[in-house]
Amino acid sequence: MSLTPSNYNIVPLIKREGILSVLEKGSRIDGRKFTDFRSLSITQGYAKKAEGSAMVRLGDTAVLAGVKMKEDVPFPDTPDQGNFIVNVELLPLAYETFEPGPPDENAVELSRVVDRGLRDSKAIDLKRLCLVPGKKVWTIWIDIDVLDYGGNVLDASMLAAVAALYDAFLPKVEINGEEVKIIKEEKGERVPMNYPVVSVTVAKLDKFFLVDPELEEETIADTRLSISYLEDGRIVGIQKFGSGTLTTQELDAVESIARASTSRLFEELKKVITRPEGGVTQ
Amino acid sequence: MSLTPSNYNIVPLIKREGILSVLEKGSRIDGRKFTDFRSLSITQGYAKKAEGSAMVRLGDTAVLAGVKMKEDVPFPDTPDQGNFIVNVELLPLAYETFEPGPPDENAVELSRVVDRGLRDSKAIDLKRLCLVPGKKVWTIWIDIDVLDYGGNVLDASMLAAVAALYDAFLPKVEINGEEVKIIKEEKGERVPMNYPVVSVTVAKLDKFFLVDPELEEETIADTRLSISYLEDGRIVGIQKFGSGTLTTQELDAVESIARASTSRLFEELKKVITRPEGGVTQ
Amino acid sequence: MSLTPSNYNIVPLIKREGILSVLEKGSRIDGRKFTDFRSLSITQGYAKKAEGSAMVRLGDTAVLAGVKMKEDVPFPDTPDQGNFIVNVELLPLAYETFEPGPPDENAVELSRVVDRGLRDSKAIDLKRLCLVPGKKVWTIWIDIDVLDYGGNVLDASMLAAVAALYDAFLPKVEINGEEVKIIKEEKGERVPMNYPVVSVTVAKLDKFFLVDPELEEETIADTRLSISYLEDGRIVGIQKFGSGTLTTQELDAVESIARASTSRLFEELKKVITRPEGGVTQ
Amino acid sequence: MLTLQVQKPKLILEDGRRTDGRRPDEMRPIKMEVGILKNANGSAIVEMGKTKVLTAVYGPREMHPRHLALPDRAVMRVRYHMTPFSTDDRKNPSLSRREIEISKVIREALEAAVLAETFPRTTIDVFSEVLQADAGTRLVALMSASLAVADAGIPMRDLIAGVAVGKADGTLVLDLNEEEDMWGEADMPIAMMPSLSQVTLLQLNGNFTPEEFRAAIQLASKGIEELYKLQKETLTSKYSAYKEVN
Amino acid sequence: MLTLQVQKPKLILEDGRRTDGRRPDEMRPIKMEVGILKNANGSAIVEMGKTKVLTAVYGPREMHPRHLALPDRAVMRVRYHMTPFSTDDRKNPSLSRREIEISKVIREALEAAVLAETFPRTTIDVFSEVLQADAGTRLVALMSASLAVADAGIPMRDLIAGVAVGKADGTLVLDLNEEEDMWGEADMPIAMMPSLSQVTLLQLNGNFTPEEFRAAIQLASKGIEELYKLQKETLTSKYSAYKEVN
Amino acid sequence: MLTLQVQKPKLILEDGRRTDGRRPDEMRPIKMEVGILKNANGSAIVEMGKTKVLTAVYGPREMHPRHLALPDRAVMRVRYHMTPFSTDDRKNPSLSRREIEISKVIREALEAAVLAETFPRTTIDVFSEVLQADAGTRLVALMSASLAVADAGIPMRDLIAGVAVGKADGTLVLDLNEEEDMWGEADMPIAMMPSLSQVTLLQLNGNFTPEEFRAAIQLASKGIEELYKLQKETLTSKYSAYKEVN
Repeated sequence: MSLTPSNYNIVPLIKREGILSVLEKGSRIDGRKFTDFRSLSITQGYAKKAEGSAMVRLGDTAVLAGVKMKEDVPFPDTPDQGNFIVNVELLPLAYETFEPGPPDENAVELSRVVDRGLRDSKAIDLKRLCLVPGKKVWTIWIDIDVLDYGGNVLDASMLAAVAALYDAFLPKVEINGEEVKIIKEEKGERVPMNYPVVSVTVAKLDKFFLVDPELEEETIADTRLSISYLEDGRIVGIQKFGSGTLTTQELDAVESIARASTSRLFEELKKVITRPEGGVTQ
Repeated sequence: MSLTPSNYNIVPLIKREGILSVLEKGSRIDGRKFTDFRSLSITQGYAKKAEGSAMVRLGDTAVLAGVKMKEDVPFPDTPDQGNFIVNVELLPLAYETFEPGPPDENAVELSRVVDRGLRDSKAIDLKRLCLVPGKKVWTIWIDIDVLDYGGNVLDASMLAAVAALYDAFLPKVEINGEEVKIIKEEKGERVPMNYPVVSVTVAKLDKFFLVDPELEEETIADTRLSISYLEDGRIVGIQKFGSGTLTTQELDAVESIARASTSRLFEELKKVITRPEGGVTQ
Repeated sequence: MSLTPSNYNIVPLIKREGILSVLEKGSRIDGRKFTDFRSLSITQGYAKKAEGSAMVRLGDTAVLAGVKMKEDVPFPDTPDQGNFIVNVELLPLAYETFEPGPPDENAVELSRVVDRGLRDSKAIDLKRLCLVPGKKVWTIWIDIDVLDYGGNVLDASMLAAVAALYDAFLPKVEINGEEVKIIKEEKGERVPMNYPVVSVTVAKLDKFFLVDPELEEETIADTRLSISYLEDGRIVGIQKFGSGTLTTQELDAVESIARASTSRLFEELKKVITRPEGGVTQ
Repeated sequence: MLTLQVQKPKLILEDGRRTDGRRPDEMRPIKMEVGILKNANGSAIVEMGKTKVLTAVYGPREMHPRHLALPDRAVMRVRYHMTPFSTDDRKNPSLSRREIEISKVIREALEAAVLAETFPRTTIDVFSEVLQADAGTRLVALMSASLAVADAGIPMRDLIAGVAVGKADGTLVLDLNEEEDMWGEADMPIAMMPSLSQVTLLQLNGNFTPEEFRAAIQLASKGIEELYKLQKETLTSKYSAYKEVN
Repeated sequence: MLTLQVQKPKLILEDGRRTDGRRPDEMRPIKMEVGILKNANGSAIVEMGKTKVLTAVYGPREMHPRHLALPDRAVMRVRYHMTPFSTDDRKNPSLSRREIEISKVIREALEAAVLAETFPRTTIDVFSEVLQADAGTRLVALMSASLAVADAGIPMRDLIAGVAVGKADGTLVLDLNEEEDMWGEADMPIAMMPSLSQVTLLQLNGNFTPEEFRAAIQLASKGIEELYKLQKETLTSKYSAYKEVN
Repeated sequence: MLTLQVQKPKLILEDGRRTDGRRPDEMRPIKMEVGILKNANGSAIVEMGKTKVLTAVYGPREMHPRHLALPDRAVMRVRYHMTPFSTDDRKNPSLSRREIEISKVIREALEAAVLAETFPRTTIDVFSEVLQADAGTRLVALMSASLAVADAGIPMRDLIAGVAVGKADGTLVLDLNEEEDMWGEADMPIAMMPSLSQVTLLQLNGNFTPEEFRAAIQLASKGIEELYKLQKETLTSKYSAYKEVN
């Protein structure tokens, strides 16, 4: 059951007015332009026990993604595809109101939006995770730990997921017919990625559209729209968050604003994921 | 752990007196005779995605049953029998105090009483749900959704379960030795039913015995006795509900009253379950 | 998440002073010497449906352990060993603040301390629980029900576990290569025990060290140290309970005191576990 | 061909006796004891054949959380639970649907007897632990619970005694054993407040003709009288023993 | 070699029609009814093709536990749930992650419409049960929820109507069927308060070019107008019927 | 014949060194940092070899629900949790029995050090997340927790430092690595408030003679002194750094 939240991270009305009065002057409380992302760092290989990992810091937000895999059986309706599971945890470390326990609806929603962005875009090639059709496939888990909750966790999570997947190797396998021998200790192929995906979130606050909202902006926003893109401009996922509304004209505007931000993110991603053997989109 | 309920659907004392004073005059608050069931409608095939279904309306009570099945392995101690699982849900739609969540003790009790009535009476022929002895059987689920909670949910649930089972077909199977091929898209045989079962509930309220209690009667009843019958008069299940008591003489009386009501229920059931190829008990 | 307990079984300060003033005189509230265990009785075979069982009464504490087993597959990293699971339940029967539900952190801790004492000491021979290496092994469960919570439940649980294991027989098996036939109705070999283990708990209360604390002593103790021993004096497990502290000199002292108590416990155990065919340590 | 398949055994032998040698109207050996736990306010253990159930009662005591308390009576909280080693195959310790249902029918049966209105705003907790399960556990649990409540000094209208009547190879049998429970044609547990002639628990699975149903109730009543007598003796001897000591 | 493998079917046929015979901009047959449950304060059932969802509304009513109540508005509690027999394979009745997400997006969409500030310190409970799932369940649930809220007499800014637009074999299609949902290239559910021209729910999986995205919104808007008209008629006919009776 | 079977490796090599080249009394490389999270009131990350644990502290702050607050002290709420990718095989994110036990022993160890009586009716929340698990996680977690509490400005009797002593091929070894943890004969984690010479955490699995037990404590004490020194430097440098900036 989904409940109206108790405004857990409520910003006093006076703060809202303060933020708005700054916006009226064409700037944001941290000095950014409306269309700017915050400072961004992406560090691959941060978690050494993961088969691939990436720490992403986006302003005050910190997110750590790790990839694990295991041999598994395919689902009956996708006998020639691997399994792919995204799990976002809003850890109690990350924010003062977060409690330990199973993922709440916010964490579940984040997991599912990241999952769809990576799956339906075909960014990850699930067919190449099949070992023996109908019998044996890889299950890939990507676990995303939110460590510091400073706004726009979704875009940071998508960056971390993509960077961690590009960092990851499958174990070595030797296949003889239906016999599969897994040599855990040795690295095999990379996790098969076709291309990166980025997500851009735009908050609507009164008449303003703010890219990459930080926590206070996010808290007082009327609604947020998160759009996932490929580098060629195709939209591969959308999620509207929050109970505010938008007109169809505003949807147009937000999509254009979001698309304009993608080049910066692809650039930052490519600094870490470009591979010697031929680049990210091979 | 079972707790004394917080009289969630408490009827004010004054209402109790009102109901009793009507009963003293030989009638019930809705005008029925003590031994009358309320209006009853049974609609098979209401839920199109189920392999069999039935909607039952009994006065203000509405109950929807659906049948699903899947290939399974038998339990070790019944290698030549299919599995049969009854699950009653008191959905939060149905009554103001019902909350979402796993079935509470009332729902569990209803499930188990319906299950025993169908299983121990041999109304459903579990042996004919065996595909390959010791290896492969059908699991039949009958899920019963209580949609409107207007009293005497048990008798309505039993009617819905029986009508849904008589409505249901197994998928087509081709068996070659231990090889079982299931053709999900095609209808196979009917779910093997030997005969219908009905449940009759009698509420004891002061010195009165009321067949098919509606919600207010049920709420103020001292106790209820639900008896399941075959058409030949055999008793195939009993459950006493509530913390009131009965003498053995009262048990005699209640059983006679309940048995007298069964013919109406079998008649109504047979209107929908009689099959062209030979009637309900073939 | 672990919380500071709400001092559920708090002893008023005045009681603490009372207990301390008795200790100052060299005795305990129940008249025992500091190094004395309470009266102890061990009854094997108390629970007739278990494959082995033992009821232990230690002062006002009552604990019942039962052994069950089933055929199982080994864990991949221990292909030639049986599985062994200890589960302590602090039943709501046992104490006024105990609630029904899954084991809390105290029950989990007790389970794990008993498990380590029996497993890491090699008291139970897990290799002899292997039927077909890599394929089939025994899983042994030892369930420990705390029935009356009167202090020092750990030492009582360890005694009950050991006595129950020595009481237990595996079902008869006939092995032909990888074919294993289990004849449940017939007793086979004993559960393979190498030797008994005992646990001795010493409570630190102000400057006093009290062996086998009863409930009130335990409640006001600063900390408790539980040490498990083999008969030859080897230490096979330690757990410090509670948030008090000890110096390394005090650790020395406590270990010596604890070790001195073991002979009494081994004696009591051997009264019940000595076997005609050669004694406990064969 | 399938060796897994188990055959129904003969339940009534040539001499009219049952598989365990009893006559159809004969109950299994019974033992009862009260006051065996130290911490509980009341406790009892009852054995009937190889079925053994221990019950502890706490209360009347303050209800937590408060909003579940009732203004006019004590809330009864009842748990029927089987210990993992009480059954042939180990039982998972978490509550099964069967245990949930039985906890409810035992609670309702007890509420008929306990004078809960004497203790408004409190709770009376009844925890039954099945130590050995061998047919009839709900009735043995209910009898031990009623003794434990009495042992706790909580006023009752009457004690509760109960027994199952079944049908085995067409014969009505009193106090089913496990084979009759599994292979018989009917199993009807029934419990009463004997001195008030009131039925507090009644269930049936299997099948009875209306005539068999009535005969089964008569047969049960005989057994219940015996059990009730024993319950009263158990309580009396404990308290007379106390008197001697004091 | 593997017979398990399922081939993507052709979704747009030679004649430009879809697998179920519809034109790309044609919706499935729709039925709506309100006030069909007795106990609920409001209720509605909506069918769209073979998708069928029943919603009950309780409230505004007192919030339990109290500390979750909000001083300035009603809390909305929304559950989207699929009955076990609503899907091809039986669905486990416990809430899946998918149901948790959909409950949230439906709640947020409803909150945009319901005048919750009219009822501070209360709760408005919306329970949707999917009886048949065949594509579009979240939108059918949302429409039935908005009708049920209206039927409960709770004031709203506007009703909510919604439909999915997808892409099948490169063609934009309105109101996906299950085959298009499974095999199509995109699925974008969108819901609006039509008379206010406000979007209350928007999701997309699959892929659209920016141009397709804009065209899809236009296509959806047309469908939404139709659905909205039907919703209003459904409510009017119920209440005019009432008037005649009175 | 069975290739699954894994052989115990030699743990102490010819030259008296361990499998990772350390001497028996040598600890793994250690790194510590405090104040690395923005939202938490205090935070610290500690690495010891390939084990890495991050801890955040929130509080002292109001306790919810209120009735769990204590009138004379802060309640400490401690969670030790392993992230799913911290282990060789993915760890299920729900709390295991092992994590439940370790959370408890860490809480008790911290309670010995934290002056909880300074903040009655509040809660101090300590959340440790194991990012890499490679032996010694509970002690690394406890050290990072004690640093994070200090970083939050909560007064303590002393910091807590801890290390495991084990027995490998009969030799006492300090700060076990994963191979020694799996194949060694004993593993004794011990933690102390070093300047007070008080042991706050002590566990043992495996076996020690009484003499080995005493020697192991001596060996641990040496390691603990080193760790403690580093902890103090970590805190000092952070706060002296602050001073320079101001």
